[in-house]
Amino acid sequence: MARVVVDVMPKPEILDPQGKAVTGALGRLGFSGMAVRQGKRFEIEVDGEVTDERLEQVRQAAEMLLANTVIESFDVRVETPIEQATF
Amino acid sequence: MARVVVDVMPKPEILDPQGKAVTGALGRLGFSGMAVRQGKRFEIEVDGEVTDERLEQVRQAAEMLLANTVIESFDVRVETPIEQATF
Amino acid sequence: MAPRIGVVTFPGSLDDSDALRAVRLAGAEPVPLWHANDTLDGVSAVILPGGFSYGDYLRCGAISRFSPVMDELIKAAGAGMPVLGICNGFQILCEAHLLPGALIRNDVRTFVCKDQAMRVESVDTPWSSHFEQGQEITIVLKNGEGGYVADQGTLDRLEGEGRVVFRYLHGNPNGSYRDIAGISNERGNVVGLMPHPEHNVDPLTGPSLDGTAFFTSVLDFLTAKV
Amino acid sequence: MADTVDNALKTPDLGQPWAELGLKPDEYERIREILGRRPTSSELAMYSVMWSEHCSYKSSKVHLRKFSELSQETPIGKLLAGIGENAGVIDVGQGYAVTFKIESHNHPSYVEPYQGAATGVGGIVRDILAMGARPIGVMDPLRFGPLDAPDTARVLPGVVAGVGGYGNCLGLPNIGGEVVFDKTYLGNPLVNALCVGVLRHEDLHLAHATGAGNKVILYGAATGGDGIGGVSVLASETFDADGPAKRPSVQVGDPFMEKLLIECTLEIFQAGIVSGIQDLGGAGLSCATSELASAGDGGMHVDLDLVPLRDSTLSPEEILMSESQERMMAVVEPHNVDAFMKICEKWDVLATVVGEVTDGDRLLIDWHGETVVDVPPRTVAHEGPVYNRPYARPDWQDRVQSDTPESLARPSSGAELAQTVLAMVASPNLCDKSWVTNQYDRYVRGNSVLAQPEDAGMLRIDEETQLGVALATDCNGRFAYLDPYAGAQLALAEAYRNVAVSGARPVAISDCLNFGSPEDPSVMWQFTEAIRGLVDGCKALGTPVTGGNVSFYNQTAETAILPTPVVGVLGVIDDVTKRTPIGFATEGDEVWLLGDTRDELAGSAWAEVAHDHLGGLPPTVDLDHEQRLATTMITGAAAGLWSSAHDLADGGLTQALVESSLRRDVGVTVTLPEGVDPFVYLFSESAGRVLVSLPAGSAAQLQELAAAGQVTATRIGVVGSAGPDAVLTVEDQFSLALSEIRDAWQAPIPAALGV
Ligand SMILES: Nc1ncnc2c1ncn2[C@@H]1O[C@H](COP(=O)(O)OP(=O)(O)O)[C@@H](O)[C@H]1O
Ligand SMILES: [Mg+2]
Repeated sequence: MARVVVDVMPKPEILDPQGKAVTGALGRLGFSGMAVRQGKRFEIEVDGEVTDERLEQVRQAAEMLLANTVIESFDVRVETPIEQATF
Repeated sequence: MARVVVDVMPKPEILDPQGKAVTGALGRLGFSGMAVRQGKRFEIEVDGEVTDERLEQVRQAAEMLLANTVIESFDVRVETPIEQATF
Repeated sequence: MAPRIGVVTFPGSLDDSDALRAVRLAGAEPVPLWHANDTLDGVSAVILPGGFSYGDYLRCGAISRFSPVMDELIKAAGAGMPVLGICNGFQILCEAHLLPGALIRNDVRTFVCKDQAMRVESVDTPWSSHFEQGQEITIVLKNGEGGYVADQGTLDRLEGEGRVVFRYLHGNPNGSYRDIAGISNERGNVVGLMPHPEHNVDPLTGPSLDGTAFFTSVLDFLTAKV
Repeated sequence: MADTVDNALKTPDLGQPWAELGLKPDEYERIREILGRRPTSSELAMYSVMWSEHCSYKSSKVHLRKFSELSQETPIGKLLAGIGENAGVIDVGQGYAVTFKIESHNHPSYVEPYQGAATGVGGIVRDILAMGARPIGVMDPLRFGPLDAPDTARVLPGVVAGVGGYGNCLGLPNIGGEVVFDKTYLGNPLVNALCVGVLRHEDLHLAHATGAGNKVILYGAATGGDGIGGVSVLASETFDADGPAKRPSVQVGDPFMEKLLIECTLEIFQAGIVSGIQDLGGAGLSCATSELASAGDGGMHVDLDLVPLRDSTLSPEEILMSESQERMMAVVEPHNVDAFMKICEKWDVLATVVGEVTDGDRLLIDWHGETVVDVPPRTVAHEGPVYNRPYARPDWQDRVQSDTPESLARPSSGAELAQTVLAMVASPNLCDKSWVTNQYDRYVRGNSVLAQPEDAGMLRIDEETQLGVALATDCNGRFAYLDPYAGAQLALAEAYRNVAVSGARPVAISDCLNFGSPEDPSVMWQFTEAIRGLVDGCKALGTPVTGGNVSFYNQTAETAILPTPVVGVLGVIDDVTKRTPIGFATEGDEVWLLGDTRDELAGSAWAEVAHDHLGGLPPTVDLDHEQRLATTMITGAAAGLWSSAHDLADGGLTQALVESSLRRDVGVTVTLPEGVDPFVYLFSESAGRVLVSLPAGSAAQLQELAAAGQVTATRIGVVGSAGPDAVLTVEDQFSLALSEIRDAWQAPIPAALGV
């Protein structure tokens, strides 16, 4: 079983109220000079091996469902299992 | 200016209703054998250079604000600028 | 015979019974439709009601948009059938690309339930013809993701073609671009808006009766056609 | 390897972690006695959780019994189900019945405010659903630490978002609640949730498993390791070192799943294919299986291997104790199983036959082909330990009661009174709560006739006949601190009055008793006094207690919360179009005050805001008067007499005037009666009072009604003009622009939460 990650981010020209709020909150907490945009991360456990074909399927799934390409862009990549719960 | 990415995921033992719903929808759309967990991705533009100290700050910010460590784990890393809008 | 107007129930639809009631009070025949059936049951107009279909998980409307009934709806809308998307229904219509743009999280980042003032900007749709151009109305607004966004080109085109149907007044409740509360497609038969006209048809339970005209408008449209 | 019954017989002396599971030595001994051997670890898990305070009510049982001894008759008929069922059921006529209940989810909401509150709503909704009712509304009495405390900024927004996030997604209108601040709630926020549901008489379902051979079906979400932090001691006993260690104590709610569960369950009821049903809440499968079996006429056999799991590493102990949300258990006759499954399929709800009802009287649970539980179910579900905990009136009670507010400096001039009004409306407990309530959908389902900020929430039940119900929840913990007996009665009286003021007849109550540690005799005394107060109160008012909830251990170190017996009163109204709203409506309407005003300022909002003072004796309660006042309000409403009516509570007359004025920005001019002390008249919190307005010329009708009810009625003013220039005037004292009052009233919560 392998893991494919799909990152979905709001397009730069689209309002990102959550990112804006987080940026503001960080400032108030004393973390200065950080500008945040907030998107989504999907971790997909894919049955079987991640062939090019399989990856193409994930790409299609992202295009069709995981991202709304009117307002979001996405990125698909295979991830070598990182450890969960790093902290 | 550099980009730090914070990935926040529901802890594995915690119910992820969103991921569950997405998994179901993918199945109905004919994308079989994919199990999805849904988390958040924060892209942080950090002013100045990303020193160890700066990274530690981001880590603190993640712990304090970006992740709810009761139910989520997170991961901080520096990203070499990828291209926006890959697709 | 009174025109038959369908209301689709998706898993997680909440205001379907209200929409059916509003249709009935307006004098049309309400027809419940089920998302998993690939038929519109011969209705002459369809309402996609409010709610949290599929829990609003992933993105509002993103999963419902692929329900079997939607294929039929997309065809019918293309052929000119009046379609109204209310709140979650509006989100579904955008996800299905029957309407341009998208709805994102409110800029206030909380769910907002309030009696919202808005202006009727277009009476040239089957869902708004009973209003006066420029009329100020009050309609219940309740959602967490009601911020309407689209690129500048799309917004300019919507404005230019008179397709902004409703606009918020006295303060923008959710960060919608250009205070947009509702829009239509090019032909005008498909209308989506965030506020809930179906909650404004009964003096006992709603803050106004301003929702009634949505349903009598379409009833007239359908009756005239027959 | 699981610990089987065989194994338990073979290893009678194996040490077991009963203490870590919260059992007392004698409790563990009793389990051994009941079973005639040591329990298996699965049995130990079941007993420990079912005998916990939360599930067994072991400290409160002896006192709660007094509720069951009350007459089970409401003013409009018999209870169809009372205490002991998931929720009480009241016949409201026309073939309809209504069920409602309050529960607490306090501790989880402190740990994880959003999910704690969300799952609190989810839990109470399933209780109502399990009675066969469609849930039709929720309410949320909430209590937090000081508004300006940093932790309140963490807890409050999370709790509110959780209540809204879950309830809104279920499509249940939120029709009222409370938001109260006090320093004792800082480490112990109270998140109580009420749900009300409606059913036809014939749809009433009780939780019992009858009929040998009937199938036991578990349906809804798959079972995960939620909320079983505690049993990990068992897991670590039975698993290798590398076995599952991490089990979340936090449960995450899936409101979408619950919405499906509701629609699916209602369709199942409609089809008439279920003979018993139970929701899974605290203690999960342990509770559902033992309670269903115990209430039935046979035994039950369950195969744990059939339980669908979210996490395949769960041990049988953990499966039994998991508190995964959004699950239900049904008992279904074999020939109905297919139909049952079909409906579940339609709603995309996972359903699995996990066992069956058996002859005999044992609850048998298997795992991997071996028996891990073999118990008499009653001993798990109903025959838990019962404590007669010591209680004693605290030695500080006299001191507190003799520290009366008489010596506190009082405003005397008109200017000082005006300043006091502004300070009061801008205090956390009296300020505008719409930052909270605007996050709740109060319109969904289209039957909300009244909702916050009205005195009571009111829901239409039948569109044709206009039959409806009204609900209010209340508790003034400050009063309960000064005198828990009177305080509980004041809570009851206030909720009762709020319902009557809306035009509905109060018929029954549910309560949520939030207290500190029962191991502290002072707290236990407060608790027993509160129950005594409620029992006597309910006797006087003729309203049975239909059910409720006890939450103990709301305590930070030595400091307990203010005793907080929250009371929810249900009322019935034949014609909801006759309901009375709180807002002044028409210029020129006469304004009257019903009831008597005494110098009663102990525990008042004024004493808190102006002097941070809490001492003395709370206002007197006169339940006979409350009943007559209620009749006056209901009769007046039915006759269409009132333009508006608003009960007087925290903040007294001024607060009521302010709220009635601000509702629709309509001014008012008040002329104080001859000879009264303006300050006392304006700020006293004497109970049993209502502010009404009525069309000019109907005074005679009011006076007749009041005379019949022996209720004092005093004309105190006239409704003023509406609009941006509206003013609230107390003649000879002060005049304040409503806009100025509104600004002060609206500011505090948004300001404190930085939004
Ligand atoms: N958490 C809450 N959720 C819903 N409604 C609330 C909440 N808190 C307060 N309210 C509503 O706000 C109004 C004012 O509350 P309160 O001052 O406690 O009323 P009263 O004193 O008349 O009981 C009531 O309608 C009440 O139901
Ligand atoms: Mg109150």
